Amino acid sequence: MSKLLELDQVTKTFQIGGLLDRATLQAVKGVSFDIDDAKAEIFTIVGESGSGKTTIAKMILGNEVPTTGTIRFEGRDVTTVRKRRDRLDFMKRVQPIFQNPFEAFNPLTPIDLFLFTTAKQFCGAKTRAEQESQADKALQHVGLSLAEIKGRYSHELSGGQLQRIAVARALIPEPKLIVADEPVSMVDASLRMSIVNLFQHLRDDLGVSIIYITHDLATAYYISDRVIIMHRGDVVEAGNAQEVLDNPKHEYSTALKNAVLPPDPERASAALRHRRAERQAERA
Amino acid sequence: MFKVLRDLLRYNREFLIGFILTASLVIYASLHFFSPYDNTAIYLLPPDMPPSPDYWLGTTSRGQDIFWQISAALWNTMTFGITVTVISRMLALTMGMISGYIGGRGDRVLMTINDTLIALPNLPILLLVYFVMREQMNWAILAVVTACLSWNYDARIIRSVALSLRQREFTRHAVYAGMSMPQVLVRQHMPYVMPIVFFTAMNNLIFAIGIEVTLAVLGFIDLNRPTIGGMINWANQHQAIVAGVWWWIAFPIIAIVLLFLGLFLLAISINEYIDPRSRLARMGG
Amino acid sequence: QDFIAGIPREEALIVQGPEKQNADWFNMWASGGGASHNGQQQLTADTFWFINPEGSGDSAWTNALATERPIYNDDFTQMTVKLREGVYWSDGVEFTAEDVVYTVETQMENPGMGWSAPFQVNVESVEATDDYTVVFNLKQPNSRFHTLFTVRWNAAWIMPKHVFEEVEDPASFAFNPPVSLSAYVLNNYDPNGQWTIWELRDDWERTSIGMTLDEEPDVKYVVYRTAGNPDARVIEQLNHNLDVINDIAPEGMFTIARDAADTTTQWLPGFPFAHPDPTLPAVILNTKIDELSDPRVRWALALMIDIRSVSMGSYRGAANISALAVPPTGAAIPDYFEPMQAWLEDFELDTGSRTIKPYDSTIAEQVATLVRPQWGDSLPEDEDALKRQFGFGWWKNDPEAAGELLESAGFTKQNNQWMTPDGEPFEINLLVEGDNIPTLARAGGIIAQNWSMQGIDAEVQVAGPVFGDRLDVGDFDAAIFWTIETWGGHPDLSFFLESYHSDFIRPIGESQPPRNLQRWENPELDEIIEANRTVGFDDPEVVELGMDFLKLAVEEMPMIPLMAYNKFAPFDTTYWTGYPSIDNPYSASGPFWSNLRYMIVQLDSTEQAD
Amino acid sequence: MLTTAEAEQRTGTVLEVKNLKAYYQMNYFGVQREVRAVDDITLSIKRNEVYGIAGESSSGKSSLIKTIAGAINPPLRVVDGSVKFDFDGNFVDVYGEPGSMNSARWRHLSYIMQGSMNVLNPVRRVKRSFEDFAFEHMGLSKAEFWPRVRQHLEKLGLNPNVLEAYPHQLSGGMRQRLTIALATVCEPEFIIADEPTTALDVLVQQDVLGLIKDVQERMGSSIIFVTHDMTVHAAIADRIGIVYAGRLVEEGPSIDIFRRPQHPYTAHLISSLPRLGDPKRRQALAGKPPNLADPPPACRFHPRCPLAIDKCKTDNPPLVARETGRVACWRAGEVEVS
Amino acid sequence: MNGFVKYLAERLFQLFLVIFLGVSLAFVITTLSPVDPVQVSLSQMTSFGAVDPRSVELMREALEELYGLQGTMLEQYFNFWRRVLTGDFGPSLSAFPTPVMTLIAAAVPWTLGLLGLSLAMTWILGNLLGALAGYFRNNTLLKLSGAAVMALHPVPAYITGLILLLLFGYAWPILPISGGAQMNLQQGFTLEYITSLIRHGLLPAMAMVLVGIGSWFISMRSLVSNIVTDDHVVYAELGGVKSRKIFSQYVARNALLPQVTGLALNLGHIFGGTVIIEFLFNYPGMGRLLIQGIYRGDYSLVLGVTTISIVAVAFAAFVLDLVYPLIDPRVRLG
Ligand SMILES: Nc1ncnc2c1ncn2[C@@H]1O[C@H](COP(=O)(O)OP(=O)(O)OP(=O)(O)O)[C@@H](O)[C@H]1O
Ligand SMILES: Nc1ncnc2c1ncn2[C@@H]1O[C@H](COP(=O)(O)OP(=O)(O)OP(=O)(O)O)[C@@H](O)[C@H]1O
Ligand SMILES: [Mg+2]
Ligand SMILES: [Mg+2]
Repeated sequence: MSKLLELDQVTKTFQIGGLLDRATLQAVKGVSFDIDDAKAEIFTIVGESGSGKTTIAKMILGNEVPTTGTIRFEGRDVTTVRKRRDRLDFMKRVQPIFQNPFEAFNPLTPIDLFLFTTAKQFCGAKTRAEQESQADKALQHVGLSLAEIKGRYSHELSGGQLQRIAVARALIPEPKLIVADEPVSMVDASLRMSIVNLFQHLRDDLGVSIIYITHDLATAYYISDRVIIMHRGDVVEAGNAQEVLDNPKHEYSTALKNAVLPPDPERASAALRHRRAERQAERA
Repeated sequence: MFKVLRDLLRYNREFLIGFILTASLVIYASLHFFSPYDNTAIYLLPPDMPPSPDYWLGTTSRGQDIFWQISAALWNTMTFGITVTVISRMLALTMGMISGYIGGRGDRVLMTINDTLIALPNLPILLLVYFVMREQMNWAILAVVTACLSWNYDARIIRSVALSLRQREFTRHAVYAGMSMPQVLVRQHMPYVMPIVFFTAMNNLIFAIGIEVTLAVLGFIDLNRPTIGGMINWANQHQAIVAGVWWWIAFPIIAIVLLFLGLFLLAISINEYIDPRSRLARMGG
Repeated sequence: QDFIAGIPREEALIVQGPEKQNADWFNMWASGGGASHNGQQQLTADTFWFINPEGSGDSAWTNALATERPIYNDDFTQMTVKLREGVYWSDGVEFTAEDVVYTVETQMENPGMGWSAPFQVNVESVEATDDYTVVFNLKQPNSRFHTLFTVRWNAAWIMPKHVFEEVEDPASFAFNPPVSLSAYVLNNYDPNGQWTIWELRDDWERTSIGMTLDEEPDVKYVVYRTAGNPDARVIEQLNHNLDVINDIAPEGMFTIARDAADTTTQWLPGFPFAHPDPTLPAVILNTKIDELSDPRVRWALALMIDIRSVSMGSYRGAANISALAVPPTGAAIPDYFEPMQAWLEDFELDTGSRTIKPYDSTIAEQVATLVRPQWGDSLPEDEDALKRQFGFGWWKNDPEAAGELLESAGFTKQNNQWMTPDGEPFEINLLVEGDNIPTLARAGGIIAQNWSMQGIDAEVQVAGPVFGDRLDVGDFDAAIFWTIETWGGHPDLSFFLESYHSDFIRPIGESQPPRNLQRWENPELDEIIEANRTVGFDDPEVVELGMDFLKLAVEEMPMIPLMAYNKFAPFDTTYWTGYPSIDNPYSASGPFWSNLRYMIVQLDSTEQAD
Repeated sequence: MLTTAEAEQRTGTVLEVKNLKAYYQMNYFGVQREVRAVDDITLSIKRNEVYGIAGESSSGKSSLIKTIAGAINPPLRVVDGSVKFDFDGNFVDVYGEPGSMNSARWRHLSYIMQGSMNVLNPVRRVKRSFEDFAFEHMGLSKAEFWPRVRQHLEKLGLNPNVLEAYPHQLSGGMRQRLTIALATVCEPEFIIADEPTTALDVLVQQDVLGLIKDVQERMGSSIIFVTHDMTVHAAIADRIGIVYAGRLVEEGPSIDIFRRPQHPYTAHLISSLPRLGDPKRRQALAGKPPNLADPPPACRFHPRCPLAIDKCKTDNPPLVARETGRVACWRAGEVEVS
Repeated sequence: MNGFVKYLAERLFQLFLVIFLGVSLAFVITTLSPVDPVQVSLSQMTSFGAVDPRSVELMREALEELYGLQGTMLEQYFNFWRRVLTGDFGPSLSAFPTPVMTLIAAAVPWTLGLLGLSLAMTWILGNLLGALAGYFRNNTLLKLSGAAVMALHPVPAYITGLILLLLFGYAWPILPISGGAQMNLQQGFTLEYITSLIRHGLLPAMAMVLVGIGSWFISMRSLVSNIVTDDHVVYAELGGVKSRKIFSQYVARNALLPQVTGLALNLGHIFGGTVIIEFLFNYPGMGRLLIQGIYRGDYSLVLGVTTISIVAVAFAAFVLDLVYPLIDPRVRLG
């Protein structure tokens, strides 16, 4: 079975520090995983802040070059994709979704520009009409229509709509893989659901694989097929999402799971009290 | 476009004042096409006449009507200044945005060129170029050279904004939407740097006029073309200030101060109009 | 606080000076060292003779280090000079003929030193037959050899042998502090070259100038200082911080005359105030350019000029107009201008269709009429005096005749635009220097306007620093500059005339040696020059040859003489009086002239008068 | 510092918000807009109480809290209503006389802004910020002040060494915690916090919440805070107010809000929360969020409300008191939690 | 390689590249100048005297040899670099044979002293006023001074200087209008000399400040008005931080950072940008020297001054980049 995406012992080291005190920081330490070509899945990366999640996403997208190890997309090392034509080819198959829907669209340009250029560049839609039909088709997938958003600016739309449009845009080239880095962290509970539901729809109905990066274990549990848990650059646990989250093995994964507050006042405040007591004890 | 102008005029007092000032100066300057006297002709009128109903702004020691002289001078100086400004803004904009956007090695190369030009002392280079070109040197070439010497600092400012824009999510998004570099720069980044462009344009205009005057004072100027610098040069040759012919210097200066203020008001109010923040607020972002 | 630290204002004469970049350098004989006017040459250098550019006849000639005029042998191959006894260098060493011999020989051995070239060209050998006699043996006959040692502005100054023979390379020796051969000696200077202070020698009597004085000069210190642009100079004089200034615009002069009449004086008591230098600004026509090679065209250009407007435009009427190719000053007035009036009046010009008499001798009155409304009472009524101030006459403004001349030269007029015989529009670029010589730039503006009103495509070009170069290589159509300078105090024209010989003419593109920048070539001219070489300096025939030249220049019109180079050089009388003026022209009237020393020792302090 | 017993004794109302209306009134080049971000809100907060505000994105939560904090700048203007504090007899009428707020700031009232990771001056060391913000208000000598600050940081589990750092040298979580330390060092009676935990990972988030709770309990302060993360409300809020389109639509003890929501919007909000271990499909709210510049008439929720009846489209339901709280809905009580 | 060392190496390389390119460019332009120094010297020597054309020819040859102007441009170019590397710009052609270095050395203290100081003053005043005006938007006094600065801004330097000269040199003559210090005063650290320096420096300094203040003012004001809406400023206001402190430490300080860069890059104006002022007040600085050099075709001098100017500016930018992390803690090198 061929692989859609393969990460093979990928590490990334950054130079940090000021004028005189320099150091290196291993943001990602030998991460390996792969996603299958045949069966679309939602692959979730969770982990603490600064554990290297975004860095991995950037490396997959070709925005950062791994220090060691290789990342292959459909068998080709992504670092070798440099020429504009190749990049376009690559981007046709791999598309990102960004964290903040309000930031992802330039507030000063109409939203549809993003859709139309995507259609033009990746699907060879030359005329405005072709572009419009492509865009509309993609928008239908996310429950919107072009008529609703044509000529509008990002502030004229809600966060949920924007995030859906972002997804729709990513769908226009009919990619195999979508890399979504914290796509829901900035939005309210209801919007959050609408987006993760959409992901499920993409996977099930369109066969798009999704790398879903998040802090929110609840949604991770809710939609993912597989999950890896990261801690300080290392993958500490990996496997079927529900299995891992139901039954974490690694110390950190357990801590993470326990830190998730339940949506119920009594249990939540109890959990918090417990945590505080623990911390107090630690400090003492 | 027309609507924008109307809105600005109607709702922004600064724009209105700036517009009136600038427009009247432009009209005044274009009046020189209908001047009753030949602009380069001298001793047609009694010299050294103070402002009076006959000669509104007085006459020069060369027997020229200052009102009409300024009219032509303003036109030429404005043409020069605006040419410089437009060319140098275009240079600054492209270089700054490209440099900031591509980053890395390309940025370093461009900034090295930029720094080299910054390090060159303007005036001596201009004078030298002036000598080298000699007859071929006309105001248009002078404008180009001046422009080449005056875009670099502003390019740096634009670059720093471009550098931060490069990190914005929408830039990356645009790249993944398949936009090419020019598209990203023009469609995505330009609206953010335009205020800087307008703003620096003012200083640049002043700089250009200053260069023109400086060259004139040092005597490097085409005496046949009335300009503000040229008027100062002539006034200077006639020791106008010491001789008490103050109106020969004062009125051209007032004219450029007014021109500057007018353009400045226009720039800040247009800036307010196109500034991302206020624009967002207006649109309701 | 004293204006100058440590120096009482009332003992010092403050003179406008130049900016001297290499302030530590006092070697006037090295390349680039001489011809400066920071006072060293004016106050400490000395040589055989001086000619006062303002004087005429014998009164203009001064024997300085020499006791008498040059003594030539019959064929002008040897010149003997008798030197004064009892002249001492400021360091106490006596000046002798050995110094002279050393001066000449050293410079001949060191190419690049100031007078090296002329010595090499002329001098076969030089010897001191005794301490006070020098004999020059020349390579070829030269009746004007003595002019190398005759100061109008500058000349071969004598070097102190006892100082220079000690140093290895006289060309790279700074000569600091300088030893003086005249009445003043260096007191102090600014390392930035902005001022130099000279003080009266204790043994001032042991100098050529000191010997002629009856009493000690009042001026103890002479301060040469830079004082910025013309406006600043005017202000400094109004503030009594600058006694002698120069090169201000007419308007600046008028301001001083208006605001500070009580504390200033100048060459002329009233309008036009100016002092005419023996220099002749003219419209130089590049005779090697096809269109301008025809005298008819050059005459046409002259007749298109309205000289009154030029006078008004350049000097506000304060110009001293000249139709002759010699500056209307000093000896030229009695020797040339007055005698030649009749000839000028009768001069006839063939326009091709008729003959006209272009001379107009009423110009002085016409200009006076123009300026009388402003300066009325200060203008003389007397016609002679007027002529001396405003000029004897000029050419009538006669566009009609000019047109006829052009047509006869093959030009045609189409739509009010003159076309050359080749069918091109007749274009003239009139080159002016610009800021350093502003009055002439102003004149250029008017003349170009005169021409364009008559249908010539004329434009003024300001050349600035490249003015000299462009004149030199002939890169101009017409230019306003002087190619004629004279002694002023002597009718001999060899000062410039020698260089007009056709032997020296270079093609356009190559450097033309100074003076004949119009590259005027004429067999008759060569004859005059050659004749002049063989007559003695003081021979009356000199004046006749001079007149021949002037007539030829009128007929040929290689340059269109405009006027004397009038300079406005007001003096402040707050501390000093007794300045030279037209009524008492005992010395030149400007801070640059080397014979300014004769003025300085004559000045009276106002303090003592009280 | 108060003892726990004393702290618990503090009762009575600290904050009274009455009929507060705060609009963004804009007039740019002829485009006039009025965004009714806070539309007739009345609420009060007692001493020692933690009050959470929840609601959709852009429903006006930040605006409300800014208005309460007296931190409004044009174009946001208070159109009507009042905000009054009572700090142990120190009455402050925020929109009464101008400047009345100044004396209370930081000493009695502190504010943790949205995006508070970025509120520290990037070019000053952290300790300078403490000095600038707190030194003046605490009336201590330098010698007493720094130990107090260090002590405070330690109590909050922060290493006092961070005082020497520049903000950019610290992680986001660290900065967030520092801002909280900064906001509480003067032991104010009232703390206003806007999204204090957004963008933190769950572990850090828990710590920060613990911290806030610590401070609140130790000092007996009242807190009003905003977040769209319902689990945070569950963890620390005593009472919760639900804002929809600029209006308070429901308010009540947190237990009631979660277990027995009265308003359909609240009910939806609660039911859409995914739970770990429960993969049941959850629905998002249909329809578009209302445009506050042109809100729907009457009940603003009616276009999206599954229970909407005709009355909802014509009459605005008042916020009426129920047994435990208040709700503004014609069909309150008919709501069921799925 | 250690990141900092690498950065330093790269930055140094860039520094030398900038200097190399700049100086080469200046060399080319200068050598193309049609002003012929030999010609200038010759006309200076011959303009007032009787001259024999034969001797002029002779003199011309001698001078060309003396000035070392023979050889192709390329040879001269290499020669030039060889000399520059040893810190020697050769003899000045207009003040032959004084070395260019001596001339520059005489002018530099004045330039650095007065012109450097007034540049600093301009910068401080412009920024201070700009920052105040940007922060305290409603203060009438600041509004007025802002208007005054704005109105002065477009007035050409020459005019500003001339008006000052007339005001304080003539109408109310309290200040000297020419030169760098009182004439004939012993240079040294005496009260008298320093007072004299200050008195003489006052007018040109004032002129320069008035001329230069505008652009700093305008840019600072706009920087500040952007910064006041930044979170940390808003927060400090909410935190009841005293407004003086907010102004100085939260607003002005942050807005100043780009202006520091501006200052470093403006150093070049010391050499040449102030020509007009030096010209007017007859001040013995570098700008004057430069103009003289240009007028007289003194390549050596022009190149000397330009080279120093280029080196100074490039070096200032370099040093600034290195120390920038000290001013702005956010910046990391490498
Ligand atoms: N360009 C960079 N230079 C230096 N360090 C970097 C760079 N990018 C990331 N890092 C560091 O690498 C580590 C991993 O960062 P990354 O953004 O991948 O974390 P993350 O898991 O996405 O965290 P978060 O949940 O906060 O988004 C962090 O410590 C970060 O500070
Ligand atoms: N400066 C402003 N000018 C104009 N309108 C604004 C401004 N700030 C906010 N708004 C509008 O006011 C409304 C309420 O915004 P607010 O920030 O209070 O919402 P919020 O509930 O805090 O949202 P979030 O959950 O995204 O923080 C929004 O519609 C917003 O568009
Ligand atoms: Mg991340
Ligand atoms: Mg908010």
